[in-house]
Amino acid sequence: MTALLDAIGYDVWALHALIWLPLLGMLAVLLAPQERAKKIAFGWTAALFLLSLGLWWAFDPEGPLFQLTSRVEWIALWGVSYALGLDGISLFMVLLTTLTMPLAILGSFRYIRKHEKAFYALMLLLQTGIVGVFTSMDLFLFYVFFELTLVPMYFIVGVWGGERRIYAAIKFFLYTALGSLLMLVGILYLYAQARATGAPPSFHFLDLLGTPLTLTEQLWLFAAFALAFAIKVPVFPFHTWLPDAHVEAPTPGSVVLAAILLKLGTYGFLRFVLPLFPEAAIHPTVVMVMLTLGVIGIIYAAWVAAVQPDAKKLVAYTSVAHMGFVVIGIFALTVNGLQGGLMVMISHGISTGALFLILGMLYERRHTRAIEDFGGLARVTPLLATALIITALASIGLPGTSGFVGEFLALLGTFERYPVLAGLATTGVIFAAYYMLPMVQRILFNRLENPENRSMPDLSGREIAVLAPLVALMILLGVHPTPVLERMDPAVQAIVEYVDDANREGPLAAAARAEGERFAVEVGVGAREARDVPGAGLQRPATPESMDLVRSMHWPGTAGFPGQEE
Amino acid sequence: MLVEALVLSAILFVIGTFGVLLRKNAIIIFLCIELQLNAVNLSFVAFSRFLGIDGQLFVFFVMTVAAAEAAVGLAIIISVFRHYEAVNVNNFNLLKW
Amino acid sequence: MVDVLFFVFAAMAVGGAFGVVLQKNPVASLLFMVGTLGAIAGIFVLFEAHFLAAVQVIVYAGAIMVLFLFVIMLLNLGHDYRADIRSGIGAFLAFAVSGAFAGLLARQFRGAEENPLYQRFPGPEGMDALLAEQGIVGAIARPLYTDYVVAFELVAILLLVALVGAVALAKRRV
Amino acid sequence: MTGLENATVLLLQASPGGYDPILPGLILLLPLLGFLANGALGLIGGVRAAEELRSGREPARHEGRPLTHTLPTWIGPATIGLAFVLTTANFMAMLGAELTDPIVRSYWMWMATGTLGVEAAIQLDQLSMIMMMVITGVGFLIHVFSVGYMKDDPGYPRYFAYLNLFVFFMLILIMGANFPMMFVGWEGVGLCSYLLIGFWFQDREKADAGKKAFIVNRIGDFGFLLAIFLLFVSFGTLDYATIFDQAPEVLTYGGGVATAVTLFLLLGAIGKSAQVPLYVWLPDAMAGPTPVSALIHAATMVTAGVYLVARAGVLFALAPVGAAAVATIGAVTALFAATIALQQYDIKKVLAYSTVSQLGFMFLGVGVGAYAAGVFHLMTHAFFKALLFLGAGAVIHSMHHALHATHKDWDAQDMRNMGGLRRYMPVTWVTMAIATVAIAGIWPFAGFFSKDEIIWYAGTAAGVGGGYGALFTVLWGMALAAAVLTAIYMTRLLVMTFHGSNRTGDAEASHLHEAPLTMIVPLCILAVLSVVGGWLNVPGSVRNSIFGGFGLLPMSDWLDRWLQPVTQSAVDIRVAELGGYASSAPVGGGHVLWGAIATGVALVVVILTARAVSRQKIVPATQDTVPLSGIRKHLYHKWYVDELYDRVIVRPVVRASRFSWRWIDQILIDGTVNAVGGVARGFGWFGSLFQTGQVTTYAFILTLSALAVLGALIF
Repeated sequence: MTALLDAIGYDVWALHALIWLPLLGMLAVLLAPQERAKKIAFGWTAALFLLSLGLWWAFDPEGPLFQLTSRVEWIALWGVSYALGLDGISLFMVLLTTLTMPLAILGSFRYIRKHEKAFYALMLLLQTGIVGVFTSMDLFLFYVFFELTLVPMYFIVGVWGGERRIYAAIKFFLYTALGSLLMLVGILYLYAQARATGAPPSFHFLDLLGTPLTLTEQLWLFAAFALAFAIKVPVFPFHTWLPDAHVEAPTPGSVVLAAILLKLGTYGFLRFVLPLFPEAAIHPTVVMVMLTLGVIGIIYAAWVAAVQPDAKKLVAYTSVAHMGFVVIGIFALTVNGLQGGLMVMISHGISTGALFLILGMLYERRHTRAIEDFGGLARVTPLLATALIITALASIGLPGTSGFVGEFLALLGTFERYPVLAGLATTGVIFAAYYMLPMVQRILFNRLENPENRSMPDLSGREIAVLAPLVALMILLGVHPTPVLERMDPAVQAIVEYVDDANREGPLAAAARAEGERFAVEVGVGAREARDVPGAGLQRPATPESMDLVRSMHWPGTAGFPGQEE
Repeated sequence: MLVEALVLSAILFVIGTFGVLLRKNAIIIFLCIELQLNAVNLSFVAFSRFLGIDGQLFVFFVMTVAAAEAAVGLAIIISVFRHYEAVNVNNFNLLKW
Repeated sequence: MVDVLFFVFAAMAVGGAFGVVLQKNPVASLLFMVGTLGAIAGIFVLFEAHFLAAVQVIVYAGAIMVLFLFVIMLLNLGHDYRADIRSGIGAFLAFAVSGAFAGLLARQFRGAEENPLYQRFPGPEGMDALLAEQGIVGAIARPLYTDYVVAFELVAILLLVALVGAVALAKRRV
Repeated sequence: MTGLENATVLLLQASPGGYDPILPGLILLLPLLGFLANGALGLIGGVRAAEELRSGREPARHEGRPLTHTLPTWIGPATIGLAFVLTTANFMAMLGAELTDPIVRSYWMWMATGTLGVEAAIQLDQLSMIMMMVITGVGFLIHVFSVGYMKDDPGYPRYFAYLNLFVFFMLILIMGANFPMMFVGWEGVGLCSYLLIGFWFQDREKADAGKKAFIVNRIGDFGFLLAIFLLFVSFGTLDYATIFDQAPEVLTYGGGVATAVTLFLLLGAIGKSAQVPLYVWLPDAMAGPTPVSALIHAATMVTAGVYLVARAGVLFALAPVGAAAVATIGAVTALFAATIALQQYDIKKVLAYSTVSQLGFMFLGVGVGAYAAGVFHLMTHAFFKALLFLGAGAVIHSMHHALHATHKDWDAQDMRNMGGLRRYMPVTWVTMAIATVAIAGIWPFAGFFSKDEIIWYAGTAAGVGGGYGALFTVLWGMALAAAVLTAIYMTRLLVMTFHGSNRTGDAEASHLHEAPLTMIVPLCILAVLSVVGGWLNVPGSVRNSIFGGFGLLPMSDWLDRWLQPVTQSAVDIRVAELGGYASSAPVGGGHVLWGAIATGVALVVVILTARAVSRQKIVPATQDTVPLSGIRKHLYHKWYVDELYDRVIVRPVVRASRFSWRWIDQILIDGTVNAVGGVARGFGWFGSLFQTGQVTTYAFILTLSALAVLGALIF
C-alpha cells in the first residue's frame, strides 16, 4: 500500500486534493440536474473518503510529527502562507470528516426536499472548510477556513431547518463569530509580537511557536483563543447555541455539527492554545477554571439532557457532556488525558452522528421529535432498535465500544493529576445512564400504543448502509483502538513534552528547542526547500549541534539552557 | 492667489450647504449640491496650478460623476413627481425604519 | 490684471450662488447657477485650465443645466413656488449650521499666508513648463489614458449605467 | 489475514509448565459465536414479526416452529455446553498440574498510550477456573432449562442471544487478566442483565426494572472506575500479576491509598452484588424471565462482587478498614434482606431477597479473610439457588399455563395463589425441598458446610487483633440471626407453595402439570449438586466428626487447598498483621459444636415454621384484604427503602435536572445571551430613531457630522 501511494506521489497532493476537490464537486452539483444532485454529492464525498483512506498508510507513526507538509507563499507581504500539514491528531479528524460527510449526505436523501442542489453544494463547501481547518499549519489560513465553515452551516440551519430555524441560525452564527473575532485579534497580536522579535513576518504555526510572551500576555491571548474554541466546543456556560442549532438543523446538519464542527474547538485547544501559550495552559487558575467548567458540563448537561422532551435536544445536550470529557482530558495535560480526549472526540463523532441519523430517520417516518410520541418501536422496527441500542450504549461508554476507551483514558489521565475533579467527572458515567436509558426505553420499549407507530417501516437498505459502518466502527474502535492510539501518540506526547519543557525551562528555551528541531531539518536540506519537503516539521530528537546553531542565530540572549546537558 | 481661490471655494461651498439645508425643492437642492461640487472643483484647479496636472484630471472625473448624478437624480425626481405631484422633500418620508 | 479679473469673477460667483439659494423661482435659481458656473469657468481660465473652462461651459452650463431646465419645465414648476424656502426654525438651523461651517473654515484661513507650509509651496513654473511643452490638452490627455485609464473606463461604465438607470427610472411604467 | 493467523496460533499455542491450557480462547469465543448466530436469527425473526405487525395482525404465538426458533434451541445450549466441556478439560488438566503461578494469555494490545498498556489478556488460575466451572456448568443447565421454559415466547432467539452474550461477558469478567478487562465483563454482564430484565420490554414495569438495574449498577461501576484509576496511579499498570505481586511493597499496610482503593472496589462490588445500600435493583430484576433470574441474578453475575473481593484479596488484606467494611456490609445485608424475605408473597421476590442475604454471607466470608469459604458458599449457592429459581420457574410456568387456560387474571407468582402443588409437580417439589434444606443449612446438604464455615470464620475472626474483635463478634451474631431467618423464610416458601390445600381454583388445578423433561433434568442435576457440592470443602476437624461420618463420607478440604495459590499471599499478610483466627467462637465452643448447634437450630426452626405456616389460614391474593400492621407491614413494604431512595435521591435529582434546564439553562444562561442580543437590538432601535425618512434631517446630520469631523481635525 505504501509503495503504491509513493508511486502516485500521494503525499504530495493528497491534502490539497482533500481540501479543494470538494469545491470541484460543488461545481459539479451546481451544474448537474436537480434530481441527480444528491447522487453526485454522495458519490463525490464517498470517493473523497476512499481517497482520504490513503492517509492512514501515508502517515508514518514513526515518522516526524508533521507529515505531508507543504508551504506556498500566499500574501507574501504579511507572511501569510498556504501551509498544510498533518499530524496524528489531524489525521483522524480528517478521516472522521471524510467518513461523516458521505454518510450524512446519504442519510439526507429523504429529508432534504427543497433546493437540493444548493444544499449539497453547501455540504461540499463545508467539507472544504473543515478539512482546511484540520490541515492548516498557518494561523491565518486556519482562521479563514475556521470562518468558512460558519457560512454553509448558517445556511444549512437557516434554510433547511425546523420551525425556529432563523433564530437558531442567527444565534449559532453570532455566537461563534463573536468568539472567532476575538481569536483573530489574538492571532494578530501574536503575529505582532513575533515580528517585534525581528523575525520575518509569518503566520506559520511553527514560526509563531515560542514567541516570547509575558505571562499576562499569554493569559490574555489564551482567553481570546479559549473563548473562540470554548464556544465552538461548547464549554458549559457557552453552550446554549448548541441545543437550538441541533434541534432546528436538518439531520445532515446536526450530524456534521455534532460529529465534526464541535471538534474544531477541541482541536483548536490542542493544536494552538496549549503549545502557543504553555504558561497559561498550566496556570493553576486557568486549569482549575477549565477543568471545573468541563466537570460542570459533564454533570450539568447530563442532568439537563435527562429531562428533555425532545429527543434531538436530549442528544444535543449529551454532546455538551461528552465534550466535557474532552475538555478535562485536554487540560489535565497528561498523555492519557489527551489521548482519551481525542478518543472521545472520535467516538463522539461516530456515536452522536449515528444518533442524530437515527433520530432523523424517525423524524422522516413520524414527523415528530418528541420522545413521548414513540414507544414500543422495538417490535415494529427491530433493525432500527438494534442500531439505536448499540449506538446509545457506545454513547454512554459501555466497555467494548469506542465510547469507553475515550472516557476511560480521559478520566484516567485527569485522575493522575486532579483526582477529586476526576472523581466528580466520573459520576458522569452514572448520569449518562440516567439520560440515555430512559430515552431508549421510551422510544423503543414500553407498549406500542400509538397506532401511527404500528405501521412504521423498518430501516431501508440505504439507511442500513448509512448506519452499518458507524455501528461497526463503534465496536471496532472499542475492541481494538490501538492502531488509532498509536498514531496519535507522537503528537500527544509532543504537546505534553513541549508544554512541560516550556514551563520547566522557560518558554524561550523550549521554543528554541522546538525551533531548533525544526531548524535541524531545514539546515540539513536547505532552508527554503525544507518547508516543501514532506516530513519537514518538528522532528525529534534534536541534535546538540542544531541546538547550538539555534542559540547563536536566533536567541543570542539565552545562553545556557537548563536541561541542555542531557 | 491660491489662498484667495481657496477662500472663494470655501465661501461657495458654505453657500451650497446653506442652500441644501434651506430649500425644500428637490431640484434646487440638487443645484446647491452642484454648487458644492463646483466649489471643490475650484479648489482642485487652484491647487493644480502649482502641484501638477492631476488636480484637473480629478475635476474632469468629478464633472462626469456630477453629470451621471444629475441624470439619475433628475430621473428619480421625475418618477417621484409622478407619484406625489410635488417635488417638496418634506413629502418624501416613507423610507424609514 | 489677473487679480482684478479674479475678484470680478469671484464676486460674480458669490453673487450668483446667493441667487441660486435665495431665489424663489426655480428658473431664476437655475439662471443664477449658470452665471456662477460661467464665473467659475472664468476663474479656471485664470488658472490656465483652459480645457476645463471649456468643458465647464459646454458640458456643465450647457448640457447639465439645460437638463435641469428641461425637468423644471417638464414638471411645470415655474409658477407655483410658495412653500419652497424654509422659514422660522428651519431657516435658523440652516443658517446656524452653515454659519458654524463657515466659522470653522474661516478660522483655518486666518494667517494662512504665514503658514510655513505655504511658504514652501512651489510656484507655477513647473506647470508652465508642462503646458509649454505639451499644451493643455496633451497635458490632460496623456495621464488620462495612461495612469488614470482604469478610473477613466470606470467612469465610462458609470455614465452608461447612469444613462440606463435614468431611462429606466424616468420612463412611464409600461 | 495475519491477524487471524496470529489469533489461531495463539489459540493453539502451548504454554510452558505442567499445565497447557486447552483452547482457552475458544471458551470465550463459543458463547460469542452463539450470541452472533442467535442474534442474527433473532433479528430475522424480529423483522418477520414486525412485518406481520405492520400488516395489522398480532404475531401468532403458537404458529408452528420456524427455523428461527428451532436453531437457537441447539445453538444456545450447545455453545455453552461445548464451553463447559472445554472448561472441564482445562480444569482436569489444571488439577493434575500443581499450578502455582497464573497462566496469562494475551491476544492483542487493547489500549496503549505512552504510559498505559492494557492488553486483551486472559488469566487462568485456580480461582478463575472454579468460577468458569460454575458459570459454564450452571449456565449450561439453565440454557437447557430455558429451552422448555421459553418455548412459546416470540423472542426466543433473542433470548438465547442475550443469554449467550451474558455468558461471554461473565467469562471475560472472570478470565480477564487485568482490571479493565474485568470491567469490560463487569459492565457487559450489566448490559445483558439490563436487556434480560427488560426482555418483555412491552411491559413498562419490566423495562423500568431493567433501567433501574443498569443505573444502580453504574453507581457501583463508578466506584470500580475510581479504584482502577487509583490503582493505575499507584502501580503504573493494571495487570493483576504486577499489582498483586507489588502491592505489599507499593502500598503501606492500612494506608490511605489501600483503604481508598478497597473502599472504591467495595462500592463496585456492592452495586453488582446487590448489597446494602445498593441492593434495591435485584428484587426488581425478578421482572426478567425466571431462568435469567436463576443464572444472572442468583448464580453468577451477582457473585461477581465476591469474586472481585477474592481476586483482589491482597489489596483487602492490606486495608483492614476495607476488609472490615466488606464484612460489615455483608453481615448487615444478610440480616436486613432476610427480614424482608420473611413477609414477601411473590415467590421470586422471596428468592431475590434470599439471594441478597446469601450474598451478604459471602461478603462476610471474604471480608473476614476466609476467601475460600466465600468462594465455597458462592459455588454451593450457585447450585441450590439456581435450583430454587428454576424450581420456582417450573412452578410459575405451570401456574401460568393453568391460569392462562382459564383466562384467570391472577398473579402466577403470588404464593397465596398456590398451595398443594406437590401433588401436581412431584419432582419439582422434591428438588426444591432439597434446595430448601440446603439453603437452610441442614446437614449433610451443601449449604450447611458452606454457610457454617463462613459463620465459623466470622466468629473466630473476632479473635484477631487490630481492634476489630468486637466488630466481628457483632457481625457473627448478625450472621447467626440471618441464618435462622433463612431457615424460616425458605420453609415458609416451600410450605406455602407445595403444601396445604390448593388455592388455585378447581378449574385451574386440572391444568397444573409437571414441567417438561428439559426443565426437570437440570433440576435433578442441580439437586444432586446441592447435596454433594458441599462436600468439597470440609475442614479436617469436621470431617473427622460425626458430620463427616468420622471420615467415612467422601469429603475433603479440596477447595481450600485448591485456592491456596491464589489466596495465600492475602492470608499471609492478614495473619502477619492481624494475627490468626481464634480456635473457638466468641462465646466458646469449637467448630464441630457450633456446626451441631447450627444444624440443630435450623432443623428445629424448619419444623416449627412448617407447622406454623401450615396452620396459618392463607387465602388467594385477591381475597387477601386484611391490611398488614406493625412490623409485618414494614417488612412487606421492604422497610420502605425504595420509597426513601425515591424521595431522597431520585426525585431531588430529577427536580435538580428540571431546575437546571428551566432556570439555569433557559432563563439564566440563555436569558443572558438573549439579553446581550436585546441590548444590541436596543442600540439599533435607538439608531433607527434618526432615520426619519426626511432628506433634510439626513442632510443636517450629515453636515453636523462633517462639522464634528472637521472640528476634531482642527482642535
